[in-house]
Order: sequence, then structure tokens, then C-alpha cells
Amino acid sequence: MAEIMYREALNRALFEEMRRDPTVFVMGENIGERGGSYKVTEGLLKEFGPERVIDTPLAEATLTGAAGGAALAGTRPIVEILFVDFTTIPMDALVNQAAKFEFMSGGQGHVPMVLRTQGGAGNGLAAQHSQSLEAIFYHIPGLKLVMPSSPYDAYGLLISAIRDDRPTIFLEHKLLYMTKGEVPDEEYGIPLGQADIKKEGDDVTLITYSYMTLKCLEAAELLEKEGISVEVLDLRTLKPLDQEAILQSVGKTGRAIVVHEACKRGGVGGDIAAMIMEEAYDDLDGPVLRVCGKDTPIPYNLELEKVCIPTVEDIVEAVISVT
Amino acid sequence: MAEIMYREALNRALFEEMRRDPTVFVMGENIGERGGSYKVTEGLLKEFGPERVIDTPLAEATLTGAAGGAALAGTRPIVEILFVDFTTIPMDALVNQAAKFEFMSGGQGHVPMVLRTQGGAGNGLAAQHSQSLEAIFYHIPGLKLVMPSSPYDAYGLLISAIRDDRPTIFLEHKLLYMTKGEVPDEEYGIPLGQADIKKEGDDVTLITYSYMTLKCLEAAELLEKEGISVEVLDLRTLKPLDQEAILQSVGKTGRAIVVHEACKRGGVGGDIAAMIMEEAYDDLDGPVLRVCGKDTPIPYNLELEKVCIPTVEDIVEAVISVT
Amino acid sequence: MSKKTPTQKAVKGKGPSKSISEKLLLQMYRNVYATRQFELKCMDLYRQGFIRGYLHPYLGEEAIAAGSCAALSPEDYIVSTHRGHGHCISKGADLKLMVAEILGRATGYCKGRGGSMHIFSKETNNLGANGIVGAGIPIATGAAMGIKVRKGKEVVLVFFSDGAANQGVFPESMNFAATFDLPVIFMLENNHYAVSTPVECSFGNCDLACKGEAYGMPGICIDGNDAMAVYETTKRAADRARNGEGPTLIEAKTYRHGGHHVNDPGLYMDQDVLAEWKARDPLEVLAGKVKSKKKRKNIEDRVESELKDAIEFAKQSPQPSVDEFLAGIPNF
Amino acid sequence: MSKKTPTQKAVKGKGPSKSISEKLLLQMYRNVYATRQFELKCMDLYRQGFIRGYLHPYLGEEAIAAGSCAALSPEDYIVSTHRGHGHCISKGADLKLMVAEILGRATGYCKGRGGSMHIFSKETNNLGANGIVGAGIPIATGAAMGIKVRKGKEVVLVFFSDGAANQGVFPESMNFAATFDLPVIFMLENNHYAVSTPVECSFGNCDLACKGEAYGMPGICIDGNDAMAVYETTKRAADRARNGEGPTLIEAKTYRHGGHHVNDPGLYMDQDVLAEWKARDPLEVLAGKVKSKKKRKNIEDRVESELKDAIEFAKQSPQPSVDEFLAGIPNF
Ligand SMILES: Cc1ncc(C[n+]2csc(CCOP(=O)(O)OP(=O)(O)O)c2C)c(N)n1
Ligand SMILES: Cc1ncc(C[n+]2csc(CCOP(=O)(O)OP(=O)(O)O)c2C)c(N)n1
Ligand SMILES: [Mg+2]
Ligand SMILES: [Mg+2]
Repeated sequence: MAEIMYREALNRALFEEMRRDPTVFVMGENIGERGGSYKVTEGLLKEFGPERVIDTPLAEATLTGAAGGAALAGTRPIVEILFVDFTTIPMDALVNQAAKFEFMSGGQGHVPMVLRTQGGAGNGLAAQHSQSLEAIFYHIPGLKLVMPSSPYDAYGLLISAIRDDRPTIFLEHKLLYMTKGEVPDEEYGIPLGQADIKKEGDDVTLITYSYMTLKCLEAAELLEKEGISVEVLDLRTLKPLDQEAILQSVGKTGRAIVVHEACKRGGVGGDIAAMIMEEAYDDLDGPVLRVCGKDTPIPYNLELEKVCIPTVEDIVEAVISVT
Repeated sequence: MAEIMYREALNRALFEEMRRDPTVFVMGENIGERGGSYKVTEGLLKEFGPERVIDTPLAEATLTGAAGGAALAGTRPIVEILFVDFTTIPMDALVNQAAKFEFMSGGQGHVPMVLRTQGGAGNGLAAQHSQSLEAIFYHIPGLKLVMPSSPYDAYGLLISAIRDDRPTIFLEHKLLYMTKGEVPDEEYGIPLGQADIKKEGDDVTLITYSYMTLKCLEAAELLEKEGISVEVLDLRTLKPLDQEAILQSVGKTGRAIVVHEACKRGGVGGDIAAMIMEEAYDDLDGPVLRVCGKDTPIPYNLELEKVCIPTVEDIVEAVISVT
Repeated sequence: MSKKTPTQKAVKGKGPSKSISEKLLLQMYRNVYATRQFELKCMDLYRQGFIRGYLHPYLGEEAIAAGSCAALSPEDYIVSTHRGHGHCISKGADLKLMVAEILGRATGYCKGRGGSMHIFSKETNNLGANGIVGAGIPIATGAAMGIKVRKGKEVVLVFFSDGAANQGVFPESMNFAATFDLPVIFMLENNHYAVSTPVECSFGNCDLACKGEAYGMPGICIDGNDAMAVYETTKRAADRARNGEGPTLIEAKTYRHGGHHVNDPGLYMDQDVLAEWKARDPLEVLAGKVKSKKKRKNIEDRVESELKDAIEFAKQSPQPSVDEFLAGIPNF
Repeated sequence: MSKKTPTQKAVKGKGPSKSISEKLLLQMYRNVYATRQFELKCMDLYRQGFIRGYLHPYLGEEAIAAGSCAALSPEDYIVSTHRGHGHCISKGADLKLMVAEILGRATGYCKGRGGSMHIFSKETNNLGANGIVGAGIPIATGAAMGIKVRKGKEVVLVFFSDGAANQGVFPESMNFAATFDLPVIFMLENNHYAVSTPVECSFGNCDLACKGEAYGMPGICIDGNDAMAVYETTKRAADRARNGEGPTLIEAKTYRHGGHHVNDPGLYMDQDVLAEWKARDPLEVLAGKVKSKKKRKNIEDRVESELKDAIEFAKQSPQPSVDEFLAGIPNF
């Protein structure tokens, strides 16, 4: 069992799957020679060559549409789009093509592709390089959506995503790549659709995913000292959503707060909060709250950027307000 | 005061605004010569000529990106994208450009463009021509979002959208174009951000918009006979959202159901339900429910298509279940 | 800059009409004839209310699909469009399952979920019609990438028309294909219209074949109403692709025999030009090359009974089960 | 199909070097020199921690912006890129407000909300840098459409590089511009790299200028390190555009003097080729044409003090107000 970085865990999963299955290949911009801006594909070109590690021209619409075609033709492409902000360019290939082919073809066609990308603010990259756009993919039937928060989850979920026969959006976070965690040496997969209780607690459930999981854990620690017992439920995959785990935890605590970095308006949090109200209204001791990103484009200035994203203090305050 | 069709009301607004303001122009595919597939732009070419009624090549990304540029250069373009399903192609021009320019430029740049398009199922047009994608635009700060349900609203809201200095998505519904309603002869605008109580009631509030408003009114009528008094609140504009009107109505009835055609998962309904829970938990006599489209691509077969979209019966049942 | 109109464009690259086996000739004739009859029957069925949604007839363009698919092997892939019945038939699809799909029945290729605009036929490696104009082009390019990755020998033939040629994914895909020498053939069916917009009004340069060279591949302009010419040009392109020499762009000029879809009278079309093209009806052009009247008659009779059975089969077929559909939703 | 490499490409269309007013010559020299110094200072400020996010220096490419903007009138528009400081400076922006923006201060062009990748300058009709590669091209095309609609006389100059030329919006926009004879100039700054991907690996045909003709406009390839050549070619294109004769594509060949951004050492770049290009440094090429050493020195001194003041101004400027920012959010 080794302590490795999030990006190393992803890199390891790519190496292992490409060794195991010759139909798995990766493509994207500057992923080969350069190993990707976040080094997730580092070393792949050397071992697997340019036939399976493809540096493509700068054209996200065709890059992503081509992945769908390659998947239909019997391979398992893994596409890297450098920033989730850029997935707006191949949106047709995802929403109208990859997500719909299995359905429209009456089950004849399958699109086992993975689109790896990353989102989130925190580095002063401004409005076009800091968004959290998972709500778009969450809303579109036919796409799976994975957002791991730890090296352990990143490895196990990427393994499963690559082997899954449905198109999967694998959404990483730029502030997680350098975070470290234990990853077992033997191969393992984490089934898509299983949330994980990152910390047990009895008074309030924090429902979260991706980078915000770390902030929730920090908040939970502070709150312990105040004598408030917080459960931190990391969804890990948003689609399939582990509704059972959510309802179980809320059934226990009676109070829930959904925490995510994406803009609050129309974010995933509203859907989850509404689902809890519909399915477990009588279990609730109070309203399900949302602690989310502000409804604004992300500014360049760091002071302004900071106030757009939920802080540990915001989470602590929210918890205290419901307990 | 004349009874005219929804599409005639839109057509009239276009004529009047183009006469009033020489910087207003329309562009799109087959909108000039042919007057658009739904005839909303009929007759414009004849009066205003090809300089202001532009049949463009088939390229939605540039068509929409160009509208943003034309707006920055001092005009008020109105773009028609034939189906909302196709707005996935110019998604970058909307999400990363039009929506963000005013913010990123520190208020120097303004993008007074209107993107007219239409969505919804009902004609056996299958998975790529029947979607309701408003949740995407609802989630992106910087875009306004208008979804009128009647000729009266369509006219007044299009007038206001054209005069508004922010990029506005004007989302019509293919089943509304031929519906008729009274429209005053004199010019008027309806402020963006004002919901409209289409029917008053005391027991339950149906919060809805666009085509579903008609279904809610039908359901309300049936329910009256059962002695259940239903208020139908037509949001008309989703952004700005008339939160005040929603909370006022729910404050009165204590029960709310959000009804929309778009897929339930990640739809606008979850955000509104969660907002009500956050803002008016104590006013609620029960959970806010959602009656929405099924989480599936739309099938071609009419029998299958029908079960994907909320019916009057679905709405009636939901109301009865909460009263 | 003066805009060359398509008609001024010379018909290059056709080369000397090589002798072609009678078997292939008859196969092409069958497919042209079958497509013609199929479309006429579908239009009737549409008017009788059996068909919903959009129906885009391939009338007048049949030789392009018939000629090009004749140059492919069964394992080769095609990627089709909203005007896709002809592609589907020429690649060898079962008329029964096609009509059933267009009627939205449970027995159709897509279980009634796709309809005319989304017919997909796995057993003939037809990766589907598409309702998004241009979307098939990167899909085909990717299929060719996949074939290369798994060291397959198939080639991919993608059909699209002049409107789709305005979409950025077309040049992007040509560039991908040329950069990686992908086994793909870009078949640009220039029928001179995108709905009501004529090519002359939507291109700065109406010589569409020339875009091939700009993106690093041969661009060949041919007479799309001559199935033989289409066959020969496609054959050369397919050999090239299979030998790892890369992609080819073929611009096949043709003309719709009617409006954009079944309900469009197409009054905006130039009636004289239409008459010229109809005078060179691909069915008659090819008929002229099948010497034996008897063999033609045989083919025509077989097609008609096949089509009659297909329509009967479709009409008798059950509607898809709502319960089965609902049960499957959690997968999406 | 053999892929012509950029270096093989002849430098066409430059024509006899017309005599150019000294005023313009000195203006170009000022802008090349100012950009050079500006970028070097910004790199220092970045390393000192004053700048966050991405910083993409224009070092080595200065002559393209300086030469082309010299051919424009103040009312004309430019549309810029992520590597946009040179465009902004050459169009006449205030260095104070630029540095302030790059430092994220309240006094910056965008109130500190945009940063280096999003500088926008209304008073010089600079429609902004852009973080989305290629996104500026349709914006420029649309600005030209808008100008036509309101019967304006301005032209639009859009800068983008070889990577952006891979995006479908480039050919789409050329096609729009040629179809409607729009007053737009497509300035393709071919610096031979998209991050670490060389042009030879991302194009099926590395002759980028030839795409102009394929889409219905002149495509001219010039030496981007020669400000005079850039000026003259842009001037002709601007006249053409203003006269309603339509768009022009200019491929200006150049080379980055360093990596993709301030933190990229650019080790993947061919050091010999880099040396060749540095030997033809745009600053020296132009200096050779400004006869008077004294006038050069004057300009250089003025630039340096201007820049010193700008940096001082920026450093002294306040951070944006969080309260004001929060108060504005409901608008979005
Ligand atoms: C992306 C997109 N834009 C617009 C449409 C509407 N539409 C359907 S067919 C068509 C014309 C397509 O023209 P072309 O590519 O020449 O194909 P043809 O109909 O001539 O076969 C249009 C505009 C669409 N389906 N998809
Ligand atoms: C749509 C999009 N894809 C990818 C990126 C990441 N990226 C930023 S700059 C760059 C290279 C652009 O190359 P080029 O257009 O040649 O511009 P240059 O850097 O050479 O000036 C890339 C890939 C981006 N910002 N936007
Ligand atoms: Mg066509
Ligand atoms: Mg470059």
C-alpha cells in the first residue's frame, strides 16, 4: 500500500487498463509528448506508442465526436479535454451523439468511451478556466458522471469507468491532482453508483463530492470540537446516483446539507435536496440546505475568486444553523 | 384586440422592433426566403432586405458566435436556432462568450443578443429534435432565459428581450406555435422576471412554464370539479426568476408542485423546490413535489413518446396526492 | 471574389470507365431501383398517416449510395444522414426491418425508438442515420481511428451533403483524417440545397471538392447520377484507404427530385435545372448500362414483392411495449 | 500525401516594399519595443508573485501586431487571443490599465475580473483577448456583420494562431465572411506550435494560407517577423475590406522566443530553428529600418519610463472591492 498523488493514481489506472486491453487508447491535446498539462498521461506514449496515445489537432468537437465513433467501431477511447469549460465545444458529440446512440439504435450501438476532464476554481484562471459544469451532464440521460475526491477513489473509479459500456464523464478537480492518499498495490475497481461515507456522524449529513469533500471533512473536524457529530457522504459518482446511501444517512441524522462548488442556481444540489424532500420528508427535522458556489462567472482576482467558492467557514456556519 | 397565433405574436414583435430600431437584425438558417420552419420570421426579408434578414450557411457555432460579435459591435442581433437540441453546437459561444463578456470585460462589453429557439416533444421527432434543455441555460450565470406560454406573453416578452442589454435565450415550444390568444393592438413589453398567475387558487400551487402551463390549467379545471382549488403560476421567465411570486403563492397555499417537460433529474424543478424549502419551510404543509419528464432520451414511437412527458392525469394525481 | 457555381465545375477524376462485373452492375441496379421504390412507398405511407416525424426522401440521389456501397466489403462501415434510406438499403439492410422502424414498430431495427432519421443497422455495419447535420462526419473519422487502433482492415464511408459541408466538423475531420492517414472516405452528396438554401448562397467558394487538397487529401468531383462513376471513384478511394494511404474527399453532384422532406413542395427550386437533372435520372442512366431488359425486369419484380412483404410485415408488427420501455429507463 | 512543411512555403504576396511614412515606421517601432519590454517585465512580475493564472508572452511575434495595427484606423476593431498583450498595445491601449488588469487590480481595464487572458479595451475597440482557442474568430466575423448592418466603415482584424486554425469555427467563419463579403481580416499568426504540438503534426496540409482560396478569399503568406511586410499586406486587405470587396486571410509566419507560457521552458522546441528565428528578431529587423539611432533611443526611453510608471501605478492600485463585487452578482 503506497501513498501516491491523485494524478499518479489516475496515471496508474491508465497504464494498467491499456496493458490489459489493447482496444483501450487515449487521445487529446498535448497528452503524448508532453504527458498532459496535469501529467495524468505521462509515460503512456513511451510504452504504448503513437497509435494508442494520440496527440490530436486542436479541435474538441471532432476529438470528442471521433471518440464516439471509435467506441462504436469496437474500441474503448479515453479522451482528455483539458478543462471542463472546453466541453462546451463538443457538447453535441456528448449530448446528442454519445449519450443517445445506445437508445436511438434500440440497443445495437454501444459507446464505451470515457471523457476525462477537470474543473473548479482556485488558481486565478478566471471565468473560462474555472467552472464546474457537472450539472449539464447530470441532466442528460445516457451519460454516466464520476467525480472522485481521493487517489483511492480516482484509481478504482477510472478502472470501472473504462470497463463500463456507457459513455462516462470522468470529472477531476485541478486542486486535487497533487493531493496524496493510500492506494493498494493490487488492482481493484469501485462500482459506479456507490457513495462512500468519508466520516460517520449522527447529527447532520453533508452530501458532497470531488474537492468539496475535503472542505467538508475539515468542517466536520472543527464541528466535532463543538460537539456536533457530522456525517460526510462523498457521492463519488453522481450518475448513477446512490440515492439509497443518501436516504439512509438522512434517515439517521434527520438533517442534510448539500455542498458543491458549482453555481447554486440549477446545480446538482437542488435536485438532491428536492429528491430528499420527496422521498424522506418525514425523516427531516428541518430544511435540506445548499452550500454552493455563487451564481457568477469566476473573477480573476484571487480575493474575489475566494468568495465565489464555499469555504470551510461557510459549511460550519450552515451546519450550526440547522443544529 | 385580436386573437392571433403564438407564432404570429412573435412575428409581429420582430416586425415592430426592426422598424423601431435599425440596429436590430435577424439571422439563421432558412429564415429569410422560407420564413423559418415555424414561420416566425415570415415576411421580414421582403420588408427589411437581405442586409437585416440573413440566411446564413449551416454552421450554428459561428452563427451564434457571430451574434455575440455583432452585439459587441453595436447592433442587436436575433439568432434563430431551429431546435434547442442544436444549441449544443454553439454552446461555447453562449456559455463561455456571450454569458461572460460583460463580466470578464469589467462592464466594458455588452452582448444585447437574443437567441430564439424551440424545444419539446410531441411530434414523433425522436431523441435529437424533442429535448427540453433550459436547465443548461438556467445554470449559467450571465444568460437570461424566457419561456412564454401564450401569444400575449410571447409578444410582450420578445419585445423586452430584444431591448434588454444582456444575452437572452428565448425558448419557444413547438406545440405552442399554432395556439391562439388575445393580443392588444398597441405595443407593450412585459418586464423580464415577472411570473404570472394564470389561475388563482387556494389549496395547491402549480409552478410551471411554457407548454406545461396549458396542461396545468386543464388539470386545474378538472380539480375544481373535485373541489380542489389550484393556483397556476406561470413563471414566464426563468432568469431572472420571480422568487417573490413563488414564495407568495406557496405562502398562501402551503403546497407546491413544480411541473415541467424537461427531464426531472437535474431539471429546473429541483432548484425551485429546494429554494422553496430553504426560504419557506415553515409555510409548507408537505413536500414540494415535481411532475417532470422521464429521465430518458425521447423515443420516436408516439406511444412511447407520450409516457415520457407529464400528462394532465399525472398532474391531477400529484395534486390529489398532496391534498 | 467571383464564386464559381457548381455547374461550371468540370467533372474531373472520373477516368476511363473500367469494365465492371455484371454482378456488381446488377447489384447497383437493384439498389437504385429498390431505393426509388422504397422512397415512393414511404411517401404514400406518410400521407396515409403511418409515419410520424420527418421523412427526407433520397429520390434522385440513389446512384451515389448504390455506386459507392458497391465498392465496399460487407465489413466496411458507413455513416449516414437524415436522408439515409438509400445508404441503408445499398449497404444491404433488410427492407422489413427498415419499414418496421420507420413505422415505429417493435420489430424495427431500433425497436421503434429511432425512426427514419436514426436507422442504425449493426449487421451491415451502418453506424446510423443522424438528425444532427454534420454530426456523422467526426463519428466516421473516429470509427476509422478505432479501426487503426485495433489493426482492422475495414474502411469507413461517410455520406453528407452540402449543408453539412458548412459545419466546422467537416474540415476538422478532414484534417484529422489526413494527419493520421485514416481509412475514411468523405462522400459529399452535393444536391445543391440545404433545405431551401442553394449552394451558391452558402459558400464563398462553390468548388467543394477543392477543400480536400486544402486539408491534405485528394478532392475529386464526379457526376453523382452516374452509379458507375461513383463506383469507380469510390473503389480507388477505398483501395487507397485500405493501403494506409489515407482519406479521400469525393464530391458527387446530384439533385433532389423534390422538396427537402415529404411535406416540402420545394417551390424555391429552379424548375429548369430540376428538369435537366431529371432528364439524367440515375435510374435511367444505370438502366441504359444493363443491357438485358429481362434481367432488369427480374430485379424489379423481386424488389417489388420484397417491398410489398416488408410493408405488410411492418403493418402487422406490434407497437413497442410501453412497460418494457419504462423498465429500461433506469439505465439512462 | 506529402505534407509541405511551413519552412518550404515561399513568402508570397509581400510585393515591392512601398515607401512608408516615418511616422508609421516609428509607431511600429514603438509598439514592437513596448511589447518586448512589457512581456519581459510581466515575466518578472509573474516570478515575483504579482501575477496569477496564465501568462502567455508574445515575445518574438511583436511585428505582427505592430505592423497590422499600423494599417488600421482607431475606429477599426481587433479581436485578440490568450497571447494578446502585443495586440492590445499595438492597438493603442494604456499600459497603466493593462498592467493593473494583469495584477488584478480595481483600476485595470476589467476591474481585475479578467486578467491577462481577458483584457478588453473599449476605448481602442479591442474586443478582447480570449481564453478559448478559436473563439475570437466568429466574434470578429460577427462584428463585421454588425458593422455592415449599421452601415459602418470600420474593418475588423482578428488574430489567432495555428492551433486555433484547427478549430472548425475558422473555416466556418471564413465561409461566412466570403459569402457575405464581410470587412474582416483573418491574421493567422503561425508560430509553428500549439503548446508543444508542432504544425507538421497537426495539419494534413501545412500550407495554411491556401485555406483562404478554398473558402473564397485571397490567402497570403508573409514573413511575420517583418513589420513592414505585415503592414503593407494588412493595408491592402483593409482597403479591400473597406471597399466592400470582402475578407482576406493572411498567414504571418513567426516563432515563439520561448515556451508556451511563462512556466514552460519549451524544451520540445527545435533549438536550431529557434536560433534561426531569433537571428531574425522582429525588433532588430525593424530597428534596421529606422535610420536614426537617436529617434530609436528616444522611443526606447519613453517606453521604459511609461512602463515604469505603469508598473508603479498598478502596484499602488487597490484590490477590487469584495462588497462591490458581491453586490453585482444578482445581475448575473
Ligand atoms: C445541426 C443542425 N442544424 C440544422 C438542422 C435542420 N436541418 C435538417 S436537414 C437540413 C438541411 C441539410 O442540408 P444538407 O446537409 O445539404 O443535406 P440534404 O438535406 O441536402 O441531404 C437542416 C438545416 C439539423 N437537423 N441539424
Ligand atoms: C478550446 C481550447 N482548447 C484548448 C485550450 C488550451 N490551450 C490554451 S493555449 C493552447 C495552444 C493554442 O495554440 P495556438 O492557437 O497556436 O496559439 P499560440 O499559443 O501558439 O499563440 C491550448 C491548447 C484552450 N484554451 N481552449
Ligand atoms: Mg444538400
Ligand atoms: Mg501557435
